[in-house]
Amino acid sequence: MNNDINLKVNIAGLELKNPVIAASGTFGFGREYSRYFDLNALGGISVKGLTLKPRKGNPPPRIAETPMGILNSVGLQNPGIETFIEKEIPFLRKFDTAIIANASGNSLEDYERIVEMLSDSDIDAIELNLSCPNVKEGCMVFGTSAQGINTVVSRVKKLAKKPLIVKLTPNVTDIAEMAKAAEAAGADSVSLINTLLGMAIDAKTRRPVLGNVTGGLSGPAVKPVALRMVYEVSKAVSIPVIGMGGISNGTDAVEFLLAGASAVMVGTAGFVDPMAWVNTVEGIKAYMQENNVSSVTELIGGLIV
Amino acid sequence: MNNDINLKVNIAGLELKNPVIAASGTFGFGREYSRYFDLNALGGISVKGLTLKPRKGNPPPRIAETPMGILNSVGLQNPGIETFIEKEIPFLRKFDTAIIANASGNSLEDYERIVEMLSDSDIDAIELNLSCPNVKEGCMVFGTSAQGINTVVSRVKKLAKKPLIVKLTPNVTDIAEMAKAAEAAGADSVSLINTLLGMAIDAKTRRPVLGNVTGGLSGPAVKPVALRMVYEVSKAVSIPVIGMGGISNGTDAVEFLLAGASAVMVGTAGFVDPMAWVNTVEGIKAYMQENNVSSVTELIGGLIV
Amino acid sequence: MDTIYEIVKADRLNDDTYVFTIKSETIAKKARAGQIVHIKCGEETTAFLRRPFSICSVDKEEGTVDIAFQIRGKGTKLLSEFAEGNTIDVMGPLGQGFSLYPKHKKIIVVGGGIGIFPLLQLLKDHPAEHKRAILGFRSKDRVILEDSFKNSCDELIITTDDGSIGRKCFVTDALKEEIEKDPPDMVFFCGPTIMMKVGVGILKDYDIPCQVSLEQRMGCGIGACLTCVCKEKKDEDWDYVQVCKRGPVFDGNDIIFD
Amino acid sequence: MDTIYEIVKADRLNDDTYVFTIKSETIAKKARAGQIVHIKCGEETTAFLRRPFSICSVDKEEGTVDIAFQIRGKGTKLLSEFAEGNTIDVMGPLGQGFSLYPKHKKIIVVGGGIGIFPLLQLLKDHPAEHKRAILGFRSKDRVILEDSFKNSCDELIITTDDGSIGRKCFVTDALKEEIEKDPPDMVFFCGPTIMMKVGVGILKDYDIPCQVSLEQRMGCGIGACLTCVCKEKKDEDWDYVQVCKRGPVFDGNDIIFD
Ligand SMILES: Cc1cc2nc3c(=O)[nH]c(=O)nc-3n(C[C@H](O)[C@H](O)[C@H](O)COP(=O)(O)OP(=O)(O)OC[C@H]3O[C@@H](n4cnc5c(N)ncnc54)[C@H](O)[C@@H]3O)c2cc1C
Ligand SMILES: Cc1cc2nc3c(=O)[nH]c(=O)nc-3n(C[C@H](O)[C@H](O)[C@H](O)COP(=O)(O)OP(=O)(O)OC[C@H]3O[C@@H](n4cnc5c(N)ncnc54)[C@H](O)[C@@H]3O)c2cc1C
Ligand SMILES: Cc1cc2nc3c(=O)[nH]c(=O)nc-3n(C[C@H](O)[C@H](O)[C@H](O)COP(=O)(O)O)c2cc1C
Ligand SMILES: Cc1cc2nc3c(=O)[nH]c(=O)nc-3n(C[C@H](O)[C@H](O)[C@H](O)COP(=O)(O)O)c2cc1C
Ligand code: FES
Ligand code: FES
Repeated sequence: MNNDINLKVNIAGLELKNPVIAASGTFGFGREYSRYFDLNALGGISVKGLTLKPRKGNPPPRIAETPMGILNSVGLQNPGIETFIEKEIPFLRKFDTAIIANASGNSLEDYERIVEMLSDSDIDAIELNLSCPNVKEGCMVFGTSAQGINTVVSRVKKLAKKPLIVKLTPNVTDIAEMAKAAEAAGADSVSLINTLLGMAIDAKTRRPVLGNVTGGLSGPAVKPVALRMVYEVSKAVSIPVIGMGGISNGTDAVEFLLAGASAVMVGTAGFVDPMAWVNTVEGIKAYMQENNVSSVTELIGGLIV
Repeated sequence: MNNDINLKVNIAGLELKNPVIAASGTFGFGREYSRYFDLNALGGISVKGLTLKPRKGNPPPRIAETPMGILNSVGLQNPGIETFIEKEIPFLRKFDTAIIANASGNSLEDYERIVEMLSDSDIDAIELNLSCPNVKEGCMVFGTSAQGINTVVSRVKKLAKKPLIVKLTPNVTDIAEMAKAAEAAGADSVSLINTLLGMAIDAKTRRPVLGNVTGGLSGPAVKPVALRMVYEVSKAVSIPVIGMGGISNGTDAVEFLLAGASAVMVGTAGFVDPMAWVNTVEGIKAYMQENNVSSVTELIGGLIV
Repeated sequence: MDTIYEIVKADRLNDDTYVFTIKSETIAKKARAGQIVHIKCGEETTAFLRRPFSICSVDKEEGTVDIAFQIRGKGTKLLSEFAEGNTIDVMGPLGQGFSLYPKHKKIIVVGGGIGIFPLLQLLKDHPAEHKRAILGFRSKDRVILEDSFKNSCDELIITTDDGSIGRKCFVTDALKEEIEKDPPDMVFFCGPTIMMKVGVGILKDYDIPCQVSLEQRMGCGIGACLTCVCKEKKDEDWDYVQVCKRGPVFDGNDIIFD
Repeated sequence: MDTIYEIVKADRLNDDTYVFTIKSETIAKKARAGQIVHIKCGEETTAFLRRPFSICSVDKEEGTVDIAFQIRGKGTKLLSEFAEGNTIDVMGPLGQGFSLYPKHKKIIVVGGGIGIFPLLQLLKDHPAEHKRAILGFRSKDRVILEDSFKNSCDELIITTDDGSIGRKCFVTDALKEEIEKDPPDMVFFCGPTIMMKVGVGILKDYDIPCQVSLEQRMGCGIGACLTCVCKEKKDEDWDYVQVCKRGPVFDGNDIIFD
């Protein structure tokens, strides 16, 4: 391994040792995967989406396989913010990796309260989820209009004492407009994409595969859409962009960096290969070595158009 | 083959011998594929998107392979409406299959003029393309707002003397709202989905793969999104819905019918297998036989939720 | 963590059912009856997600585990194409196996279809004095692993849907009769949800405890993604818990079958 | 229409270049030098689109066509895994081949890398009295099909980037010298765009006609999807035309190379 390779990136004051972050909802609170690899290898971990109160989530089946992708309809099942602060932060803090708290609310007040609580807790950044397609209230309702985004982000920004990342939904007409609304309202960074709303049907039984009928599409199938949105957004805003959607290896990650992302998140690929997160870090390194890139920051936005 | 199987469907007065239509832009004007199979096997053919004047389209490369899908950035290259009427209709009329003229415009006046010309020509239906992601003016600009759709459709409806199908783009926040706008303005049917805007990057060269940078995603990868949109739209409107997006075989087609489509279009799958269109018809028949369905209309909207 | 192992034996039990013996000291050492493995059946491109399979038997000395499976769809079809000597990507053992209490002298295992597989190792491992197995199949030609089960229990009762062999009834009917004859201390179920639901109901009437091995569509297989949940009772309420991590085996009375 | 044929011979020319002989009366009967076939290299799941390949040689009597290819990416890698006796899904022959004019007594073919393949059958078929071939390779160990070409022309000039065999220069430099020595009536190009662009420029100076075989990413392969276009001059203007249908061979002077 070449020691001259510098993988460090900086997201609005949050320094990451490398640009690879575990995507929210695919990595739990890190415990399970800590048995598969050393969590120190990751730039950061975005934990399972949190809400103020514990949430049961949606009825199963909650996952369906689609061509080179999956649909999920978990619906933000989580133990609630208090349990997270009490039980999960102390575990995660044992590792030298950034803790990003992914948080959702059903109402403006929820968002404010959860951001306040997270601001007082021992985490490194807040990822505001305005984009979960699997819950009826809040969330995506705020995330699908510039005004909704502006309202939530302005309100919580006043209370946030940690870098504030706003996670955007791809289920919108103009993603750049959404990102600009987040930036204008004070977001320190935006992350995208969350899942594309989709559906699977079993022709034999004539029923939807998912208990919740529709679900969110992720995995390699969505990569072209994600890449385009990251490209559009990073041209539209000046805050750092975290890119995700179908990243499975170092080459995919490099494509997102070239498109303008300052860091990437990897989710679904880990279900296929629990080493996908680590392999993505290694793959970026390998690309940099082959192409004589000494700092990963040189790749960011490096697309030649 | 069981003769009791009835594949006929009716789209706003347009009777199709079976519910399988070749998707616009993937089938040219039918000439090329007529060497591969008998075009009489198809319910209909939606021809390459037409504009008033000939269009050159976008610079190559115009196609990229993605996980279980493709991106295209053809950009509506076509010989113009006059050549179509003169040279292509007479050829297509030799077959017993519905001719659907897919038409786009750069302006309201364009749309009006082309609908007028098509109304006076020997075709069976007009598919108004409000959804091409590969051209800068017109088209998707109209198609991404309910008001834009309403304006174009109301204006052309007054002039249309053929069933008017409005083709919707999936690159919107609320597809049902778009469909309702089309219905309210007088559309006889809606077809969806056109392609999802995406992008591919070659990490080695650090350049976009497509000459036009971005392109439209189609093929199996988009099927879950397409199916969800068809489901949402068919619940929202009472005009017939034509479903498409990633259909490769009879089972896929049946899923769209169950989700609420009255007919389906098949595009990208034909690049992989030129018999995909015919095989889809045969696959629907086989499903009906296995499941004792005597008329394909029984499947439409038959999803058990 | 390494997940690549060799298939040292690949047998076909009938036209669509296979048994693979996988060489893995690591898995064999830890494996307990009722636990599962999560297998990559093809390339990401052909079958994107892994598929879960129950551990059917374990040879701790040889350092091997067996899985048995039936072709159901894409993944299992691809899996059937693996041959002896091929390597395969297996995560495991995962989840919680059956609880084996020495105080239980008489047990009955009840399985249907592919649900019979995890019951074999259970029978081998359980210290009970009297073990009965009730296995349900569609018809005579679908019966598999008959000898293995016979050798691992005291009494094997086979039921078929068409009566072509054994008794023509549901496994739950046979279970009822067995209980009437001689009530067991614990019953273990694995099979279709409806069978387990009915079975658990019957046992409630007799006040006999039971364990069920559940199935649910899975993503990660290790508890991280929360896709594979079932309803577990909790105080007056219930929670969705991960079948892959907290199960697949649960106390039958803790589960709410919808 | 049937597109499934047998590979009756699968040869490897060097570490990453292969020649397949495909048995197809239908294709062989119609095939002309310069035409292409469109091949399914894997399953949809592994390499979604078909890949175009030039017909490298045709045996009308045996009813076979050869394609030669180099591993470049996913599709060609999968293709290389086919073996003798396997069946393969081939659409073809497609497009327009080279135009062979009996009045042309002296011709030169110029090829680089994988661009040499369609030139072989062209040399075999062309009625000219004197045929020269200029083929460019990276280095000595990359030289392939040398004998086949030698046997099909009067003079074979090899150039390499590193001078490890033949002359150390660009094919276009060699071409210039050959023209100076003895001007041909027609030149045929196939290879990298830049080579063809330079070549066409040179010929313009000498006022010698030429044909070029172009490459472009393809979808349908038969002219229906308009994805594979190049710029063809038309009156004062130009049009995008399908490489798969109107080409891949064009009059060099009709093409605008950007
Ligand atoms: C805890 C557990 C233990 C199992 N043990 C065995 C076993 O020992 N032997 C055996 O033959 N089968 C077993 N199964 C079922 C096996 O996982 C399914 O048969 C298999 O997933 C079907 O995959 P497929 O690709 O052939 O079907 P497809 O229909 O192509 O699968 C599509 C998707 O649905 C999922 N899926 C389909 N059916 C099931 C199901 N019944 N349960 C969970 N996911 C499903 C698949 O995993 C895949 O993600 C078990 C399942 C679970 C949950
Ligand atoms: C008219 C024509 C004739 C050809 N003849 C030959 C031949 O005789 N022998 C040979 O080895 N190769 C030939 N090629 C090139 C061959 O098609 C590419 O090498 C092949 O498509 C690369 O595929 P891949 O899957 O290995 O690469 P990948 O990079 O995995 O391909 C990804 C996608 O890009 C396309 N693509 C990549 N490179 C090219 C290219 N250079 N031209 C067109 N599409 C490309 C692929 O078809 C595929 O759709 C020809 C190409 C054309 C257009
Ligand atoms: C099972 C599952 C659960 C998810 N839960 C959350 C969540 O709680 N909060 C969130 O912001 N995103 C959630 N996501 C979205 C992912 O974080 C990510 O945006 C998306 O999956 C695209 O990345 P990928 O293709 O790498 O998975 C979830 C995704 C999956 C597959
Ligand atoms: C190469 C190509 C060209 C297309 N051109 C048009 C077009 O001219 N007009 C139009 O309405 N849709 C066009 N489409 C969209 C298709 O008609 C269809 O909506 C889309 O491809 C989804 O279906 P599929 O996945 O079956 O291809 C085009 C698609 C492709 C792949
Ligand atoms: S499969 Fe991920 S939690 Fe069970
Ligand atoms: S590849 Fe479709 S037109 Fe050439």
